[in-house]
Amino acid sequence: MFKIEPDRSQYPAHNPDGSCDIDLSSGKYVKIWHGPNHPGITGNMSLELTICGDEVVEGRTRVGYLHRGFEKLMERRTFIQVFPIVCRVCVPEPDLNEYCYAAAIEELAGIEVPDYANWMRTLILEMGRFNSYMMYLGGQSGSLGMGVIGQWTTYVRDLMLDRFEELTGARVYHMFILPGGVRDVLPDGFAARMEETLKTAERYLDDVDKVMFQNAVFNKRTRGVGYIDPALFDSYGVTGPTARAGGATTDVRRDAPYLKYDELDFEPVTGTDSDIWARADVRRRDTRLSIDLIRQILVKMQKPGEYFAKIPNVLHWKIPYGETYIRGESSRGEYGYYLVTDGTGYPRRINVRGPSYTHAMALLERLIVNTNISDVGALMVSLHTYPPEIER
Amino acid sequence: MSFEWIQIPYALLTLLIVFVYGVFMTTIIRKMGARAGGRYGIRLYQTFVDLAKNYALRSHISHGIMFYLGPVFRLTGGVGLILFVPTIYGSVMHQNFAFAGDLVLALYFVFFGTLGMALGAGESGHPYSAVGITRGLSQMTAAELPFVLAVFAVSLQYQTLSITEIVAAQQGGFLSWTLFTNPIAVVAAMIGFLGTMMRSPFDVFLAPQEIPIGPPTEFHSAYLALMQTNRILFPIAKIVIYMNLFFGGATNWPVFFLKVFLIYLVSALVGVVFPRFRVEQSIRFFLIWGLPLGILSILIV
Amino acid sequence: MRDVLSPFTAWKHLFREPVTVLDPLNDRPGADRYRGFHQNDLEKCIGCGTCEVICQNAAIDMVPVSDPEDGDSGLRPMIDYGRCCWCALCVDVCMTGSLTMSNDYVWADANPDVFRFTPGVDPKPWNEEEKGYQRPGARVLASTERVHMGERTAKDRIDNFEEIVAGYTREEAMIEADRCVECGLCVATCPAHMDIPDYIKAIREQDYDKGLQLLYQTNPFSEVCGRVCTHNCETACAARHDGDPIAIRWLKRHITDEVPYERYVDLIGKPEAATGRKVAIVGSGPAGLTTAYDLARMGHKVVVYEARKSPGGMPRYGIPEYRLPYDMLDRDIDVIRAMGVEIVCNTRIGEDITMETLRADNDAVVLSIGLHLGRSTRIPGAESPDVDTAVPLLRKITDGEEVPVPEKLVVIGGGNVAMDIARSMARLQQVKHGKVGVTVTALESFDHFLADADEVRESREEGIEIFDARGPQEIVTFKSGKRKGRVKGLRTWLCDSIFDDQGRFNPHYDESDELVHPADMVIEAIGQAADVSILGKDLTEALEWTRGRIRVDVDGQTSEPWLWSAGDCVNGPDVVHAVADGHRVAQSINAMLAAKEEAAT
Amino acid sequence: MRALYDRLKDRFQLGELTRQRPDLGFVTVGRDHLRALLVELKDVEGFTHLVLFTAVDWLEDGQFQLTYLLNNRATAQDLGVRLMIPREGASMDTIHDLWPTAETYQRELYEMFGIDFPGSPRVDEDFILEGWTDLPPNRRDFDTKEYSEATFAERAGRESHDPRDHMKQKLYPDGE
Repeated sequence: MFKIEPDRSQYPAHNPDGSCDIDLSSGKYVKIWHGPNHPGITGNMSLELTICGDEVVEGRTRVGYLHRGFEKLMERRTFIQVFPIVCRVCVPEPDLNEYCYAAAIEELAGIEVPDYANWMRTLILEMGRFNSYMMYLGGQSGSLGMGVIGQWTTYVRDLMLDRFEELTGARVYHMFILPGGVRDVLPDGFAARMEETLKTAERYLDDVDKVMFQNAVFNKRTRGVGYIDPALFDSYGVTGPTARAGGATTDVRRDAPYLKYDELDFEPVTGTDSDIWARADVRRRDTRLSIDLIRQILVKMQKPGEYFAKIPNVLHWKIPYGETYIRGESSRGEYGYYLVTDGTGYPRRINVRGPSYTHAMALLERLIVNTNISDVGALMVSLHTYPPEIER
Repeated sequence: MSFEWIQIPYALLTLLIVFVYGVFMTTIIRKMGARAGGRYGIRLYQTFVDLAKNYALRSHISHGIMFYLGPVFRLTGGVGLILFVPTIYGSVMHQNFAFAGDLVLALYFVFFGTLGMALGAGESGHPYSAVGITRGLSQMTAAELPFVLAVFAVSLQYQTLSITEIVAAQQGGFLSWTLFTNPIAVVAAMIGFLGTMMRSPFDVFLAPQEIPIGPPTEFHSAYLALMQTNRILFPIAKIVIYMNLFFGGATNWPVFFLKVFLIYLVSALVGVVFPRFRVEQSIRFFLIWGLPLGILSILIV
Repeated sequence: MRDVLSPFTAWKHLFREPVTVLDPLNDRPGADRYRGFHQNDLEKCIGCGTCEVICQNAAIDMVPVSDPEDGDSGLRPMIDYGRCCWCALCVDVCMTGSLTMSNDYVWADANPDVFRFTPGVDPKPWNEEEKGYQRPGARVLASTERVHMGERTAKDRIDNFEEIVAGYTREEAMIEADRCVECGLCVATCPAHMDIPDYIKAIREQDYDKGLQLLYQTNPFSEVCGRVCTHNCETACAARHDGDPIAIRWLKRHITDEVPYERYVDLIGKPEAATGRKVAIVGSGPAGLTTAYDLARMGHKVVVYEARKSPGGMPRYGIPEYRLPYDMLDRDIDVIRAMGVEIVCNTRIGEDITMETLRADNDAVVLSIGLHLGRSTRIPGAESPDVDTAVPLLRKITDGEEVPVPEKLVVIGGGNVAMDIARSMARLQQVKHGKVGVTVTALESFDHFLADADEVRESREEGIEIFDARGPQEIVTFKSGKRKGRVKGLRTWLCDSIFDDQGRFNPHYDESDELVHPADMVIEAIGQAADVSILGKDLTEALEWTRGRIRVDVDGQTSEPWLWSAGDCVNGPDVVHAVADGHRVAQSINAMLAAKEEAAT
Repeated sequence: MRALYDRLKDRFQLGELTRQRPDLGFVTVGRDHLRALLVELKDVEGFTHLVLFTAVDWLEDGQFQLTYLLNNRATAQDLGVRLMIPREGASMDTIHDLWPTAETYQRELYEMFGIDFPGSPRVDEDFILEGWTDLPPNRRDFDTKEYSEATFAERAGRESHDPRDHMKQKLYPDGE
């Protein structure tokens, strides 16, 4: 009833390359900047939107607000000096960077990492994934004006940060996964405190289910909105929960198990609708999966053992020529480090493959056309993008 | 009804009481929202501090006369509403400037501020303001419909356009409140109420995550403070009308405080736990749920 | 309908205790492992600057805090918290474990300059904080274990004088060289100030030519020092605080092993053009030959006079061949000869040629005669024919002369010379009798032993008995019979302290703890003296003396303007010290000659 | 991986296969065969997922290495296709019609390495560096340290000492 379809007849036609010629002086269109200083944007990026009425005619992702030239910086640093930098490519889930970088170095230098360190790394990656999802759930509901979820998830995330803090000595950038292993063993009583945190998290997630996912208005705003055709997944490099929400079963943890994932019991979480709701739902269930995995890991981890392999003196560590690519499953999708070494003490090239790179650029620019500007925030949050991955 | 000069200081006193109460209630409602999110929330005096700070600030940025007058109009709407609505039934001091046809004037004041705001914000030339105003006005109109219909129903029911008389008719036990004598009108009115309280799910015209801040985007310093003042006063004024029309009014301050708080609470209870509708979704909501109920209530009467 | 009502369940949080922290500045200490502001234990810190090197963001400056001393540069890290990224690599790499991080992380100040301070020096509330990040376990970013040096087993080596130490292979040397952090603290401690970090780096880069050039810039006795140097550098090595020091001496030897000997002279380069000045040097030990090498490279004509058959001094006549093969010494000497130094052997000053002649024929004379006279304990029985001192005995062994090899002998002394003679005699015993019967009695306890730990260990492996803290009291001789006057044994008392309260040498004995070590022969190895009789009466009287040694200034010049003295005879026994002396004297002479040249023109 | 290589080797004149891991290989191809190879890999061999596309600057050899990393989801295998192009006037054929997302990669390569992709949408539009006039910054010959020293001021009053030189200065200032 009262279905209002916008009149799109007066929109400009798209050119073959996706652009369209917009005559701003015609007065039909308004160009607005969605970001970078904008609560509906995840991080420092912006969308340059051309709107006609309430609808987006053309959207362009603009990045460059925080470009720190990480990849270039890494080329100037020795292999160990790169280690503190990599985590800074992604704030909410920095650990995967540390893992991918360390694993790439270890592969090219031929270092065997102790078993215990691998368990520890798996644990940390799942904790990081959990944190990232917590941030996402708050952001997704917040993008639609429901702040209370964000406050809960921030609290739960904070509890997990407490666990991170006691384990790694830092809250945000943990810098715990060194090339060669990890920095330390679990502190005493960690498993018990973690269980407590997980229980609290589950209680809050139950609340989130009731308040966010069983919410008439939330459903109304997200069901059928932001649909991504699964046929586009490979063309646009769509991976991770975003792809799984469209029925794809791509999960690096299952497809190409790294660390200890082949010893853990889990199935990738998938959805069917490929809309904002499905993506939120997949991530919500993936959060529960992470909780389950953390429990499994803590049970399966053996008693503290060797946690650091013998590595050469890091001050003049040279790695012979080689190139490799290490991938891992981040909370946003496939994350990877492409490392090229040339026999010197410095990397020749490090390229970070962040899922946001493909999601937030070409894909988002395509999805955003003909959406209502009210949905732009929710849509972009639903892709779960972190701008630093675009502009390393 | 004769005019007495003494009514002016009395009315100002009313205004002061309502303002202070409004400040605290704003604070308390915010604290409740914070509690729901697991936070302590702001300190009790924080709203005063914010206001004082903003009033102290001056700006060099100008967007023209109308830009400055916008907040003034907005505040006038709030103050005017208070002044022409009897706050405490039966109290000479807090009768304000109530007169026989004040209901119509009140309805006008409810809309007056929004219009003034629209003019002022439009003058700022910011696209977000423009988008916000378009949305705000269309949604406000849609939200007013069930409310106005409910008011008609009530005035038909009591056969008067004087708020005081409507309140008088509701005296004598809570069962004589409109809430119980004409529940459908109250439901319709409450739907409209939610739509005008600038809270989720009907706050898309402010929508920080979508079109940052909406109409007030360009407002700052003392202008912002004026608008904040209005945002404190205006809901109370509106609630006073609702209280008088539907919930039996108030015969003394404690009852007033309690009733206003409870009615305010309705919007907060809903606002905290729901995300917001898109503008056309909310208009559709008012048209589908509010409008028929409003018409129904008139028909019943 | 459920979807409309369900969200209201959020309100159940309304009356729950909020979860936020009311006073985050005070109520929330960091976790036990938190990486907060740095702490530095100034006593432990040696100012090696490794933290500065590893800091990826150049947040650390090394600033002077105290005076430098051996193994401590006196510098301490100052941290710029505007750049610190709290990665704690500096803590992980810290060579001593002095640098740690407290769990204090809250500190606000309006002045940005206060966020740059020297931990441990500037008073901060967290300086005493126990909690925080400490490197767990051992240092992991650089290896703490020295690469094992291959050596021949006691069984293989006891019946011959072949070199014991195998030397590193390239792989081993690479691993050992990799451990170096290039702090350079060792350079100051090395008497010759060799460019240790640089030549170790040359090994890492497999650039042995460069390594050799670096060695010979500061030490013409690199072959010798690569084997028998006292390696003071290793006591200053930053790595020793948390693991084994770098095997600097073995790495030096490794470079000389790796470069083909034919290339030495080419790599070192030609001397400068001849100046026509002449210098005579008395004694062809490390001090004399280093002086000769330097002066020759500066273009001066140098003649070295040596009393014995072969040049080399103490390294040849004092150090047994199993530690330093003579052809290695010859290689060093041949390099020196290749620089144009003339070495005249079998020429004893005072007999074959006098000091006066040397003085007359040369622009300067250097006296580097070493310490070739053995000292005696002068305890009762020391005059027995079966009592000898170590140095002359070692010399005889080198020259292949006959020495008495009894089945049982005692060595008095705990220094390296004692070990040398004990082990040399043990080898001779093994050859002659098929078994070892050597006892060493040292005045010092093992805690303060003078000889290298390696020497002690190897001696024991070879079957030598070592008694510590024994003060020799009497050499017991047969009082009658066929062997009257011959040695029967050595009587010792336990020595409970060597120095008195003023720090003077004044051993105190516990007479109740007496031992008699049976022996057919006693060798005294308690010190050496210089043979100054060659100077002649006039010169001896003319020179100034201090405690039995010729007094020299910092440049090695004696009170006579034409005479310099260097090496053991002025500074006590130490090869690398002698080399350093040689450099100093050569510099001084060169300066004098240059001044002379200038005055002449 | 080996079987795949053998199938394609002669048709596309592939260079040696570097097997970094059982599931990751790198292979070099000539410019003429690149597009055909990518199409074959994508449409026939199941390498449908363009994992990443980037460049490596071999300044000393005067060449850029372009790396197209493709993933076969079904077999969980990765193949990195390497292509060397001269640094001077670097230019390469666009592949945005095979993978639309390559448009972004090509914009970045244009900006960061100065590699042109004629025909790629908005390839010359600013990507990250608005108003950048210096060398493309990811080229090896762009010196970030030099740039930052020329552009930004150091914090005043910072001075460090090398332990070795400091000790030399204090303990034996005259040299040997």
